Amino acid sequence: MGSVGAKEVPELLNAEGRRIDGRRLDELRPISIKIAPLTRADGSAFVEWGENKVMAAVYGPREVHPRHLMETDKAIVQCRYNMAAFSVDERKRPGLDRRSQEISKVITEAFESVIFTEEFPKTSIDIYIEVLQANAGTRCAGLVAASLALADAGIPMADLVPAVAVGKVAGRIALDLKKEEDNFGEADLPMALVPQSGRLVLLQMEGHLNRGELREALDLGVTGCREIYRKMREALRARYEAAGGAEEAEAAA
Amino acid sequence: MGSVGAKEVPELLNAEGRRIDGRRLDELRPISIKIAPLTRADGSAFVEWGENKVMAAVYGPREVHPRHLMETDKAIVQCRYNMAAFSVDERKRPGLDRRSQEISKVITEAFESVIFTEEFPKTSIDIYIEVLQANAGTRCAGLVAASLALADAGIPMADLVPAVAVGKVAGRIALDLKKEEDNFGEADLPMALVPQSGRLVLLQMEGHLNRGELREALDLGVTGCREIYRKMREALRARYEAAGGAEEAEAAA
Amino acid sequence: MGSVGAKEVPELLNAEGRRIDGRRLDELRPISIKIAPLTRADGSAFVEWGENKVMAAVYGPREVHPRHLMETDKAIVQCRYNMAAFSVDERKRPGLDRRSQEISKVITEAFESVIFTEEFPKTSIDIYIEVLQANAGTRCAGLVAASLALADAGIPMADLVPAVAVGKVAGRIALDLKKEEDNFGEADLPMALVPQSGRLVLLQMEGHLNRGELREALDLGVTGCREIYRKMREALRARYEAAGGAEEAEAAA
Amino acid sequence: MSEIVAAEIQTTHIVDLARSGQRIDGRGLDDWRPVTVEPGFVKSADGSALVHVGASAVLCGVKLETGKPFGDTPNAGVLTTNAELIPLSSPTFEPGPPQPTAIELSRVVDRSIRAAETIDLTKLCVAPAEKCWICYVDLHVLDHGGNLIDTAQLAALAALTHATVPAKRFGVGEADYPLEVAHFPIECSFVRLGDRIVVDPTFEEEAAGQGRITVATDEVGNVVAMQKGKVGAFSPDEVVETVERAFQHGDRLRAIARAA
Amino acid sequence: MSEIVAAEIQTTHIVDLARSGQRIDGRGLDDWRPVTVEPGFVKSADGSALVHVGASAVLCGVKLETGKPFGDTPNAGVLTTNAELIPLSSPTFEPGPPQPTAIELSRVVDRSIRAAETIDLTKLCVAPAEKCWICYVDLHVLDHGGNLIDTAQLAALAALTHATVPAKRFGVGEADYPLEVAHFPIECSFVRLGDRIVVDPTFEEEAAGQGRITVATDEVGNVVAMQKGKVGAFSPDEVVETVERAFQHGDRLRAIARAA
Amino acid sequence: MSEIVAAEIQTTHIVDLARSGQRIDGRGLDDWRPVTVEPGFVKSADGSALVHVGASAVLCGVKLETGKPFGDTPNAGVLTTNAELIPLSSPTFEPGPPQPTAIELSRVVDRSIRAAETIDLTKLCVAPAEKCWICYVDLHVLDHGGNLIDTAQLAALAALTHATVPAKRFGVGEADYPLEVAHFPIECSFVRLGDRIVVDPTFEEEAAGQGRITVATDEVGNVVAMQKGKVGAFSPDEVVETVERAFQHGDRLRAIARAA
Repeated sequence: MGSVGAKEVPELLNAEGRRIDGRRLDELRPISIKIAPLTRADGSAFVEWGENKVMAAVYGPREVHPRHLMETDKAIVQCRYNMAAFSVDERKRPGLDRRSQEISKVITEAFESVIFTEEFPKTSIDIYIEVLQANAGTRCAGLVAASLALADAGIPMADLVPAVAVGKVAGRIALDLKKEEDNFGEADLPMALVPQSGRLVLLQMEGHLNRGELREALDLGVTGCREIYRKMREALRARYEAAGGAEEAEAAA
Repeated sequence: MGSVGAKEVPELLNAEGRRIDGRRLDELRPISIKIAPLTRADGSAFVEWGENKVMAAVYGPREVHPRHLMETDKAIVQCRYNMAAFSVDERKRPGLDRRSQEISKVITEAFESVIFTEEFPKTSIDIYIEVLQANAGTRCAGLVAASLALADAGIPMADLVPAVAVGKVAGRIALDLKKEEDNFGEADLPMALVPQSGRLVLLQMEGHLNRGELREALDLGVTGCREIYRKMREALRARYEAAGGAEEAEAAA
Repeated sequence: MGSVGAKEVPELLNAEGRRIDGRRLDELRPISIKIAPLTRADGSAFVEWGENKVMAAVYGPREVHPRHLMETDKAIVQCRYNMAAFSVDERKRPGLDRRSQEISKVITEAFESVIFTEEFPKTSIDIYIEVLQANAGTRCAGLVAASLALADAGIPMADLVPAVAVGKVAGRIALDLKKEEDNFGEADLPMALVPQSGRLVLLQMEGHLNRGELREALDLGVTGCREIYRKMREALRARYEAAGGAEEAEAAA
Repeated sequence: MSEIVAAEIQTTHIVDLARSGQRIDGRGLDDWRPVTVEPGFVKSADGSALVHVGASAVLCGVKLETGKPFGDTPNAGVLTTNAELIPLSSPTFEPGPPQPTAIELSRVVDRSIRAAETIDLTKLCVAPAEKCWICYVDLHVLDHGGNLIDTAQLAALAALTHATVPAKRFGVGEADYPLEVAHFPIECSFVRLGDRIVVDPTFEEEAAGQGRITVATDEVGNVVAMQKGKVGAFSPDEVVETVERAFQHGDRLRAIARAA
Repeated sequence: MSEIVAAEIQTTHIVDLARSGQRIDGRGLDDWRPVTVEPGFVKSADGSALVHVGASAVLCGVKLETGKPFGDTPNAGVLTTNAELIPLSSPTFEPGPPQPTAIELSRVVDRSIRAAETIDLTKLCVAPAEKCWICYVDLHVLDHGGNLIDTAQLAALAALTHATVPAKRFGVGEADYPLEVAHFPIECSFVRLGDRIVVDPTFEEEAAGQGRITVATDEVGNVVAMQKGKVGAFSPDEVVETVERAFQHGDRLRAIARAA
Repeated sequence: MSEIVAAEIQTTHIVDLARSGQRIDGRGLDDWRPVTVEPGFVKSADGSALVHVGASAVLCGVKLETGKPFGDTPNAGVLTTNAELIPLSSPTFEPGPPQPTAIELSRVVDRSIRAAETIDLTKLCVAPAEKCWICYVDLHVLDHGGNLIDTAQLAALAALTHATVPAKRFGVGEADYPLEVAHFPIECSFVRLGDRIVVDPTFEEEAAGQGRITVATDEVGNVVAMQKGKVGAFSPDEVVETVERAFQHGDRLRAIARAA
């Protein structure tokens, strides 16, 4: 937002109300989900969302490492959000920078708000999110992937956690910003919803929104989250039907 | 090898088949060995090999540090290969770089292959190699020094571990490269031998060797290791005879 | 001292024997002390000394962290002297540099020499010194603040530990150097005294002093320390009278 | 009594109080603790402020140095915010590299300053692509009595508001001049205690809280930054409620920061 | 049953199988698992490839940037290889700085690429002693099912083979052009199981193995790199045997990497 | 017998001996152990010396490189001293970043060299504000038999005294030439054992000591550096006594260092 001294601003919204990639203001980018792409993790998911590619894996409940972080009355949740060096235009030095550490923290807290941690005292539930290709909205894509990986790992949770960013583009509130919109937009507001309670477990915002725009952004985000929630459940259902089908086929053989 | 854009190549092999320092292709640089030069270590050795000066010390079997590395059924072996800041032409920043960490790993694995670690469960055998002056072949000189320090410390091993590098110089396979030969040579192949079994516990290679050259290099290296093995045993014998003589003298006094 | 290539030397001592800020050679800069300015620490003190501003806090006796530092027969003392990034003219990168680590070490050892550590085995007494504004003599100001914070925390000690630096300015031994005097002076000798025993628990020196000057510097420093000692006891007395008064007032209410 | 049990009892007590509109220190649910701002506390800084909010104390020092602009913003200076949770300020802080809490603190403060365009960074450019001012905002937490984010943000704003550009010292001008501050964002944090949402939480209230939300507002009616933190959740209606309350507190605190 | 005992039983089983020419996944001793190569997997990289070898998966991304040549090689560009054993890919990997295993992985892959003169670094020089291309080869291990070295090396070779030099983006040319690849080294790893030496070991076979040996061969009959790893030993005759087998596997894998 | 008890018994024994003017190795209270200095031990350094003091051994290597002067000293070169307490030299040293003991060692040695103006740094200036010599003094402790400070300082002084400026190699002159050494400071350390103060303590005496004091003197009658270390205290009279003794030992050791 408002990058100082940045290049000429492209036309982000045309006369027909279409965005730079042809979407309407309330339209999501295409999302495709693959459950359990990895063999070693206890649960995993791969999400392609627009031009984002994000892999998530879950290990646990397992022994806490380092030991002194152990809690006697519940599991601890440790999420690590990391970007591959080649996931962005300018190569990123490997390792967690401050942005990644902050995102890791807010995602950890989002999941701690829904996982039934008290069922697994003295253990750790470790969530790893790897951004392989980035194009705005990676923390939301990471939350979605991690949420599915948790489900795949069989970790008991209050609900899945869909997430999406809402922003302000050419003066209008828009759903699910892509990179150019994020760079030249006027606000960015990523959020994650617990659909059953209707409450937000992640919420960040940067830019300029007046009271009315903020209300509009929250509402649009909730709607977007509910649409993503449907896609998430569909992907899990397809996975378990396929798995179930395979098992039936095996049983019949 | 083949350093890109490097300076003019010196004549590495003359018409009489002599190398830059007058050696034949199958000739080692001079080696001198001092057993137990250090007072604090449980075992130590100092090796001058051509223009290399390498000190090695062994501590252990002793308590494992950090604790979580402890193994209940055997001793762990931890080797740290380090170069002094002033050991090379261009001052090296203190601390282990990636090269030193890799060498530490392969030397550790070489010694784990010969030390009877199962005799000392829950302990650590710590090997420290310090390169004080470097002139090609330091990992082999370090292995030889460490092997002697282990013997001096009384650590039970299947055998001593002689080591040497073979290379390709001016198109010919040559034993024990010195710096100029290493810089402008066409291949480098350091190895460490267990003389009694005839097997290699360390082997690395970089450069270009065809099948025949590789076989020749392995054979020349084994021969070189056996010569070094003789020098190592000689040095230990001299040390214990001197020590024994001293003890007898004390006993007689 | 003798900064190589440094700018023109100001007149550090005038014809009347007055220093750059008007002080006599044996005169201290103004000192003001505030006991217990912090709420979370077990003890704290804030010292303004000339243009130095130093905050100290004490926690403990408390659990040792990290655990492996614990000693079974006494408390350990851990002092951390740190400079705020903005405390000096040229911004200092946050974190302990080598100078701060050395000062932390000598201050730790000074306090270990007076705290009755054997009364609190298996615990840690943690002393934190933060230099907020620096103008020569911060380690001494830090010692004074920390000593008062220890008293405020009720840690049993043999004595308070006043401290001051003596230096050599324009060829004369002078008490309590300020920045310009330290930069252009010929010697700097910080010290900390245990008034009851008359012994020094901190002593460092850098510069040029002959035998006679050294003796003179030690004597002047001891005199300075005794003056600071009076101010320290006064501040503590005022604090406890105020606290006592407040308590009496409360009791009467 | 184990620490866990003791913490649970305190949490229950704090939440019960909130249900009846009360707080452990006697404040109302929408009351701030006393706020004091001392600008110019540190002479070695180009701008500074010591801010107390109740038992919390944060010292902010601003330093300006010349340096090179970033490649992608050749016409702008650089603003960088750093927070240290030094172990002096709380029994729970440890020495070492910045932990996630310190990183979040510095980033959330930085976000409000940056998003509100508090400083027009193009005015910190000296020679495009060659030389610019680098403005360091260093937050030194001295006493952690809760709500460090707002305390630190207020200190940062006050320190910037009273800062001087050391043009003479760095040889890029005849005289030093005041740093120009274009906007005055104020951060305001809340925690959930049961069904109630309280402003300016103490250390104990933060520990008992089920979710924290921070809202930064500027002086012309914009929300410029938000951050939900800690374990817990807020409904969109609750978010809107905190925004309204943040606007009101913002006006009052802004006056304190600017007047100081 | 303790972990140590369980591991011993599995080791015995794997070694017994090998003695009779069999492996736990049904392969022959000299068979590779299925290999797939997906070049261009990551659009943000200048070259990339996702390689699966059985249950192992490594994603390699190549990025090129302009920079300054090293002082001792003023006429050459820079190639740098980095591997991250991110904890996503195996329960045994931990967050933090690269451990010896990750360092060995990156160095052994790098050695094969470098020694084979895969890229002629002098062609990456833009202006001698002034400007050159720096080619970053980043290896991101996604799934650790054994034999990471060969999987990663194949990913690196495929990513380089399909990489583009972003000359236009960096203003050193009119148009981007393909990175020139001069040689095609292939690494091939073996572990000893008792008296047998098996190729392309799984995770379990690596754990059971008594020594690993990796041989990199090029397309014109040279061995360009070798590395003996792990506890264990090989006779010179066994080394020569693995070299012969590596040449044969190399030809087949090279075709897969180049065709993809 | 616990380690603590064993250490206490040894301490008592050492202190009792000192009371009667004796030491565990038979020396008098003011005697040094045998000192040997081998200059030129390392050919890859521009200056070096291996120094033994009893069972202690420190190797110092000096390297000179060209670089840029510091902004505040444009007419001077740079001297930097670094000590590594590598775990080879003592069972009590661990791998990792320099610990306070190593930092104190390097700083105390550096202070004596610097304060005595051993090297006239202005003579290391090549072109003001542009180019100067950076002189690295690296201390490599090989065997820790006590009194490392004095052993290391002697090694540093001897290495500097025998160092060469590699002007030819760095293209700033026709020929290499000896580094000019202007002063010859010598550090001399003492520990308190009960009421007695002994010079050149062994490892065991340091452990038993109640305070250490180090005094650096130059060849023209100045004290140039002091450092009180470890838990313990000294009266001003005791300090003056150690200074006198340090002057005497200094003269003898200086001759050894220069002659070697």
